[in-house]
Order: sequence, then C-alpha cells, then structure tokens
Amino acid sequence: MTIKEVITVILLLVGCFFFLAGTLGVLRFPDIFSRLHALTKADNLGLGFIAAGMALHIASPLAALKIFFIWFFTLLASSTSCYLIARFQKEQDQSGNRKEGG
Amino acid sequence: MTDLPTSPFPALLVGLPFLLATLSLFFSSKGKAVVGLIGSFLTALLAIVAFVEVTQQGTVIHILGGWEPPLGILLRMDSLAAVFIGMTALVGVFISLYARGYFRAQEDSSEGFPLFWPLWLFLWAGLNGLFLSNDLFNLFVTIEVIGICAVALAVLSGKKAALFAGLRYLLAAITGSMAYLFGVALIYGSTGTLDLALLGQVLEPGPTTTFALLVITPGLMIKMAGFPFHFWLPPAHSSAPAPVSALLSALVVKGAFYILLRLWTEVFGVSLTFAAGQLIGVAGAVAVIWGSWQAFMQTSLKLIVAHSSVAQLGYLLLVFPLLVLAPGVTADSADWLSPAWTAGVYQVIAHAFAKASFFLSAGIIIMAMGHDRIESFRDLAARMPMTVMAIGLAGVSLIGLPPSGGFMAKWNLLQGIFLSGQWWWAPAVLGGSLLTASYVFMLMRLAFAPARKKEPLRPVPFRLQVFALLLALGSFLIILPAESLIQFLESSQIFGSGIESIVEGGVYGND
Amino acid sequence: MEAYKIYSLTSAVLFVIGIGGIFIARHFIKKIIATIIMGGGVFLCFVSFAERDALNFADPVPHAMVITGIVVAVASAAFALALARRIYQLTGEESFTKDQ
Amino acid sequence: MSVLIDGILAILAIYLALQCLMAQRLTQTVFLFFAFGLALALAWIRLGAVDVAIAEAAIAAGFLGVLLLDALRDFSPTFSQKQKNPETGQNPPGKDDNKPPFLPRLALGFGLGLFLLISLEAIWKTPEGGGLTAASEAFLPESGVEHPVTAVLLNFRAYDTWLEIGVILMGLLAIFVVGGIRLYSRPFTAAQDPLLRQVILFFTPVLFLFGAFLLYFGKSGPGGAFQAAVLWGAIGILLHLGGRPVFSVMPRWLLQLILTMGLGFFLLLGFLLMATGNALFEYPPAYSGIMILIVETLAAVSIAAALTAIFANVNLMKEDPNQTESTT
Repeated sequence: MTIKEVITVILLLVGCFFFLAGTLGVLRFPDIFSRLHALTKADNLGLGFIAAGMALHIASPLAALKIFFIWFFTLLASSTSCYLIARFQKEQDQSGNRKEGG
Repeated sequence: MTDLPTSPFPALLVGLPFLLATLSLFFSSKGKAVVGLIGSFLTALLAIVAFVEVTQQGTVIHILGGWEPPLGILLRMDSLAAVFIGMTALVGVFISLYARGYFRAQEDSSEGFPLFWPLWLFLWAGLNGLFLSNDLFNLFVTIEVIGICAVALAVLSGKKAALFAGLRYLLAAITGSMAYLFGVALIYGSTGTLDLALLGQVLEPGPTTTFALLVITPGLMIKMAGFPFHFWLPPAHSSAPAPVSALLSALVVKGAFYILLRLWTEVFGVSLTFAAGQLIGVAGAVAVIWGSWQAFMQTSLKLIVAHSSVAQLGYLLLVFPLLVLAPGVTADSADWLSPAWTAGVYQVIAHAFAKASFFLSAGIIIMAMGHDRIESFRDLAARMPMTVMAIGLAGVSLIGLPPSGGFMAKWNLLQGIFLSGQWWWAPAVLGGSLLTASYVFMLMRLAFAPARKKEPLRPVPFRLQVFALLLALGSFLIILPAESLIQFLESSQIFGSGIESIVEGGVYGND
Repeated sequence: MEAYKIYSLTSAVLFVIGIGGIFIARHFIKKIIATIIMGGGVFLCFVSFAERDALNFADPVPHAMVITGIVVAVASAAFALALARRIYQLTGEESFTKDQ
Repeated sequence: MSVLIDGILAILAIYLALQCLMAQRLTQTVFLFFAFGLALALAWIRLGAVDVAIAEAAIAAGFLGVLLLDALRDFSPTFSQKQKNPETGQNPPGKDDNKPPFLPRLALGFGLGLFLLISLEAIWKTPEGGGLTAASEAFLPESGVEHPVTAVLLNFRAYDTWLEIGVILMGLLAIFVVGGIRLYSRPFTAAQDPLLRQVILFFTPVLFLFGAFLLYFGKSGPGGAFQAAVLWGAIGILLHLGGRPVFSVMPRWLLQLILTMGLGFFLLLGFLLMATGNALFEYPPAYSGIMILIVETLAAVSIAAALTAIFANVNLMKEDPNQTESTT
C-alpha cells in the first residue's frame, strides 16, 4: 500500500464521516434551519473530501478538473437552494407571527 | 419475411397523417379544421391505394432504415392489416366530416376543440402504425401514442366528469401498457428478438413464456376493456364529445384487440393451453351478458351505447377459445377456424360502423335536445326521422339481425361454436343478442310513442344526420363484398390459422 | 449469483409494488408515482438482461428501448399529473370518489 | 463485495419505492420519489447503462420530480388541513375511516404475493436469449456513429425514436387540452430574489455548454439528444422560474416551429430519403454521421422546448382563475 492510497482512504473515510454526520443532523435536529445547516455544510464538506480522495486516486489533471467542477456546481446549487428554503421559511414564520399577533 | 415485395405505402401510412398533424399545429383554429379535414381525406385516399396495392401484390413490407429484423424494424402490410387500415380510413373520414360540422355548431363552448384535429391525425397515424407493426416494442410505442391521444381527445370538453373519466382511463392505459412491456422484456430476454415472425419460430415454451403471456394478455385486455377490466370504458366514452366517443369505441379499442389476436396466433402458440382459451372465453361471455344488461339498465343514451361497447367487445373475446385447438386437433382438420376468423373480423368492422353511427346519432340528439335522457325520446321518430333511422339500423347491426354486418359476425360465430363442439358459448351469444334487442327496441318504442308534451328541438345541420345515417348503412353494405373480402383475407398467413396447443394441462400448464 | 440476477429479481418486486400502489394508493399523485415505479421495474428487467448479454459492450437495444420507454412513461405521467391538478382545481378532489 | 453493493442498492430501491407509496405526507412521497429515481440511476450505472442512468436521473427523477414538486403547491394545503399535526408526521387516528374494507385488501395482497412468486420464478428461469449485442456490433461501423446506444436510437431503430419524440409533442398537446389552449398569455410572476437571478444567469451558459457537449459526445459515448434536451429544458425552466419566461416573448409561429422542427425534420429527411429510393430513415452510410447529428440537434432543441412548455403550462394552469368558471 503506497502512501497515496493511504491518503486516499483517509480522505474517503473523512468524507463518509461528514456525510454520516450531516445525515444524522437532518434526521435529529429540531427545526428547519439547523437541519439545513447540517445538510449543506456537513454534506458539502463530505463531498469535498470524497472528491479530493477520488481526484488523488485517479491522478489525472483532466479528471481532477472534472471532479472539481462536480464539487463546485454542487456547492453552488446546494447553497442557493439552502438560502432559498431558509428565506421562504423565514417569510412564512414572519407572516404566521403577524397573523397570530394581529 | 424479408423476401416479400417492398412498398413505400406502409411508411407513408404512418408518416403522412403524422406530418399533417404537425403541420396543422401552425394554423389558427379554423385552419386546423381545414387542414385536419384535408388530412383525413388524404390519409383515407392513401389507405385505399395501399389496400389496392395489397390486393394486387399480396403482403408488402417496408424495412425501416434498411436494417432487417431482428436489429431493425419491419412494417408489414398483409391483408388483415389492410382490412383494418381500410376500415379505419372509411370510418375515420365519416367521423372527420361529422366532427367538422359538430364542432362548428358549438364553437363557442370550449376552446380545446380545435386541438381535436392534430390529436385525431396523430391518433390515426398511431392506429396505422399499430396495424402495420411487426415488432413487439414498436407495438408498445404505438399503443402509447394511441393511448395519450385517446385520453386527450376524451377530455376535450374539459368538463368535470370527463376529467375524472379521463384520468381513470389514462391510469388504466398506463398500467396496461406497462404490464405489456414487462412481458416484452421477458420475451426479449429469453429470445433476443422482438420481431413477431421470428419470435413465432424461436419462442420456446417454459415458465418465462407462460408468464409473459400472463402479463401481456391482461395488459392488453385493460386497453381493450375486456371484461374484468372494462370499468374505465363507460364513463370515458360517454363523457367525451360525440365524434370522439365514436372514434374511441369504433377504432381505438380495436387496436389492443388486434395486437392480442396477432400475438396469440403468431407468437404465443407454443405456450397456450386449451384452458387459457376457455378462460378468456369466459371473460368474453360474461362481458356480453353483463355489458348488455348494464346497457339495458341505463337511462341516458350515451351510457347505453358505451355499455353496449363492453358487450360487443366481449364477442371479440369469444373468438379466442375457438382459435385455441384442443390437444390432438390440427389446424387442417378444424373446419371452424374460417368461420371464427370471419366472425372476428366482421364483428370488428360491423361494430366500428354501427357504434360510430350510434354515437354520432347520440351527438345529434344531444345537440337537438340539450341532453340525452331517454324518457324524453317520445315522438322523436316523427321529428328526427333520419337520426332515429340511423339508430335503428345501427341497433339492428348490433343485435345481429340479417342482412347486417353484425348478423354476418354473429352467425359465423355461432357456426364456429357449433362446429367446434364448444356449444356452451352459444347461450352467451344468443342471450347477448336478446338483451341487445331489448334495449334497441326499448329505444325504438320510445321514439315511436306519441308524446304528451313536446320539448322544443334546436336545429341540427342536415349534413350531420346524413353522415350518421351513411355510417349505419355502411354496417349493412359491408356484407355485399363478403365473399371477396374473405377470399382476400385468406391470402394472409394469419387468417384462418389456429393455435395448436402443444401442452396439455391447466392454464399455467408448463409444469 | 451474478449481479444481473439481483436486479432482474428486484425488477419483479418493483413491478408488483407499482401494481399494488395503483390499486391501493388513493391520492392521484401516489397513483401516478406508482405507475412510474412499475415502469422502473420493467426497465430494470430490460437493462439487467442487457448486462447479461454483454460482449464487448452491454446489449444496446434494451438500453435504447429503456430510454424510449422512460420518455414515454414520463410524458404519460406528466399528462396524468396535469389532469389530476385540473380535477383538483375544479372540484377539490384528490382521489377517485365512489360516484365518479 | 460487488454482490453486496448490488444487494444493498436493490434493497434500497425496493425500500424507497415502498416508503414512497406509504408515506403519510405528499411532500415525503415526492422527495422519496426523487431518492428512488437516484437509486435506480445508481442501479443503471452498476449495470453499465450510463445512457439510461443519465436519462433516468434527468427525465424521470429530475423533470418529473420537478413537475410533482410543482404540483405540491396545489395539493399540499388541503392535505395539511386534513392532517392536524404535520410537524411530527403522526397520523391522526380518525384518518383511516375511508380505507377500503379489510377482505378485498387481503385478497389483493394475496394475489399480488402469488403474482410476485410466479414472476420471480419466471425471471429466475429465463433462458439466455443472447440479445442483439453481436448484431449491433457487426453493423456499428455502418451506422455512422461509434456509440452503440446512439446507433440503435438514431439509426437501427430510428422509427421508434421518431415516434417517441412525437409522444412528447402529443403529451404537450394533451396538457394544453387539459389546461386550455390560451398558452403563455399571462406572464409568470417569479420570485424576485437577486441571488436566485444571479445563480440562474450563471447556470444558463454552463447548462447550455454541458448539453451541447452531451449532444456531441453522444456520437462516441454516453449522451445524446434526450440527455442534452433535458439540460436545455432545465435552462428554460430555470429562466421561467427566475422571471425570464423565454416563450412569452417569442412570436407564436417561432415557438411552434421550435416545438415541431425536431419531429418535422426527422420525418422530412426520411421522406426525402424515400424519394431517392431508400427506405424511410435509411441514411446513406457516407452521410449518416452528419445527418444523425443534425437530427439529434434539432430533436434536442424541440424536446427541450416541449419540456419547458410542459412545465410552464402546468404552472400557468394555476395562475388562470377565470378558466374555472368558463368550463364547468
């Protein structure tokens, strides 16, 4: 086992750990904001580690670039949708509060 | 099969209505109707030319893309396909003519009506494609084309009842085609070919083939509203606009029947048992009695006609037990095969003409009275003689009285039943005719009864009544060329062939 | 056991789940999804046989058929969905009632 | 090890399908449907069907999922009204009263179980038919493309593909029928969010490029018209959601042309070839590569437009309150 493979395995394991943590967070956290937090932050980090691990494993610059783009687009899409969901929820909460208050 | 004469007509028969339908999308509402009408005439003309070509050359084929089966797809126009295409053309032209007048008379009520034309031409292309297809997967695509167009046409009015019925119809149709596709997957997995002619040679009996039969047959029976799966038909057919009801019951359900007939006789011969034929026969017999009884119990005209479709489709199912030969009987010695096939083909054609005429007449009556409840039919004969006559003639054909096409079908069916010794189907045929006679005569009695107070009738374009009457007359005229038609049909390999059940035993009889 | 067998057996299970869903599920959307699940089972059956028949590459004909089938199934499902939404809009019904 | 992965994936797909149909809330159903589609896509990858995986993920899970999600805006309010306690996901006890009676359910369950056993036996005992791999491989050099699936779709069995493109158009027409044909008459009011707009603007060229890549790459590898079409359709949907409904600013004839040109060109080319003495869709080998590419490109644009129109129309149905009165 070369040092490269060891690093790959470690990166993949760390990535899986973050995914697991993120999933656990989605399942166990109480409200939508903290769930979103778990989902986007931990999962994106996990995906990043796994992408890094795979890039190292394949070890070709073109493939590494492709993998980077996969990670980058996922990051962009998930952060945008997280923001939109959070905003929607906040607006709903505010209008709900207003209704209850008035 | 690839050494048969090639002809461009099969490809044109699918391509032309497709192209015209696409073209009609570019036009305004009025232009759509004009293009649609011209398209109907052109397609019908092409169908007639192709029919003549088949009478002269025998079976013609078109190898699509130049790739021979099993890799490619082959369109095959034998005499059976030619007869079905010709029937579609004749009935289709009359319905198109009627639809033009019908939709023009109520142009204000719904904005979806102009889309009738492209959808109907797409449907026509799908039907032609289905009759010509010789490939299991291509058949799936064509029944999906037909299914989507048929449901879209059925919900054309946008009314609540039509939408519910349409969704039910669509879900049933998707379920049916998915079940069919599952069978196709298994057949492809076990043989590596999709071509019907090749499959007939290479398909081996075994649990896979039997299971494929077990999913394909109910799947197609859902699509043709065979007995336990007929639930979607009456609401869908009765809530659609009149020309659409006519299309759906005269042509669309026949497509699935055609596939079933082809598959049973050409492909599944190896795994069919006598009992399987009997089982589908029972479904047919129950459908005949149940459908006719339900039709008798209805109080509105369109529901009567729709339920009567269930019964008339039951007669088609009754053909199958005659085609499956008992163990030990060969197709050469079975002299009831020819009457059984004649009965099947004539039932399809006669029902197409009669039912189309019936639904178009119902549309006329709704247009005149504003509703179709039969208690206000009193004295209709004096006020709308042509329409009542069309209903009467169509009814006579449905009952099967001579000299109608329906008589030809039922007489041959009875002949086949007695020649084959399967006398137990006879009561169903006779009982069905009796019940049909009951509701047709009930309608006639009402139409001729004097009325105490007359409802005012709105005027109906004269042309519409003529088209309905012509279709009803058509269901009588079709017996004139009977002899040459049967001779023509016998030139195809499939007509008159029986299914020699090799395996003995139960329905699931390969063990 | 070869890998394709696992999937071809799964296909039967998915098909049955789909059929059951069409009968038992009440809400329109669930019925529509059930047809897609049923289709998924059928397509899995095709593709697993393609994998079994692989030489230099997997059998392309089932792949092509499945792509066609997916598109056709989605078109039908989209139509069914439009019908369901329209029904809900007009009547407020989300499932078939007894009299309809 | 690989059997383990396949087994887990199979169990996951079955579990998700069951959960999807048994979920209490519609939202759960739809999201589990996404998950089910992705599980199936993984299964396709495991089976070496990359084209199918892209198609499944993009069309079945992606596009249909988006439509279902959009439909939730209609359905979910009443559903949460019926269900008093949506947060916990618990079912209130009074909800089960409209379930069908016990005996038919038992009979149905029994029948389905029996059917499952028979089907498992049939699949287990399926003889090896050999498929058409050898035939496709033999004719692949003559087809004009190097990727076998594209060769089957666009050349060997082009007829099915042509009909299928027709089915999409018919589906669109059918949805018009349901929603009324006053299409694109109303502008869609989109979320006015600066971030969303910027992200959509960023994704538009990316998706376009990626779609074009898939389209061109379909000649030699997984990809092709349908996959590209969904990506391009996604552009249309995103622009629509971001407040730039492309179709509403387009003249009607242009829209109709875009919607029908894939189908029309496919067929007209076929007729042209027939006029020169070939069969329908019989491409001369020397030109088949370029012909297939043109057909694919136009078909992809048409399908993309149709997908966008399906989405936009389903949306518009909701915005149109005065139709309700006119047709009831």
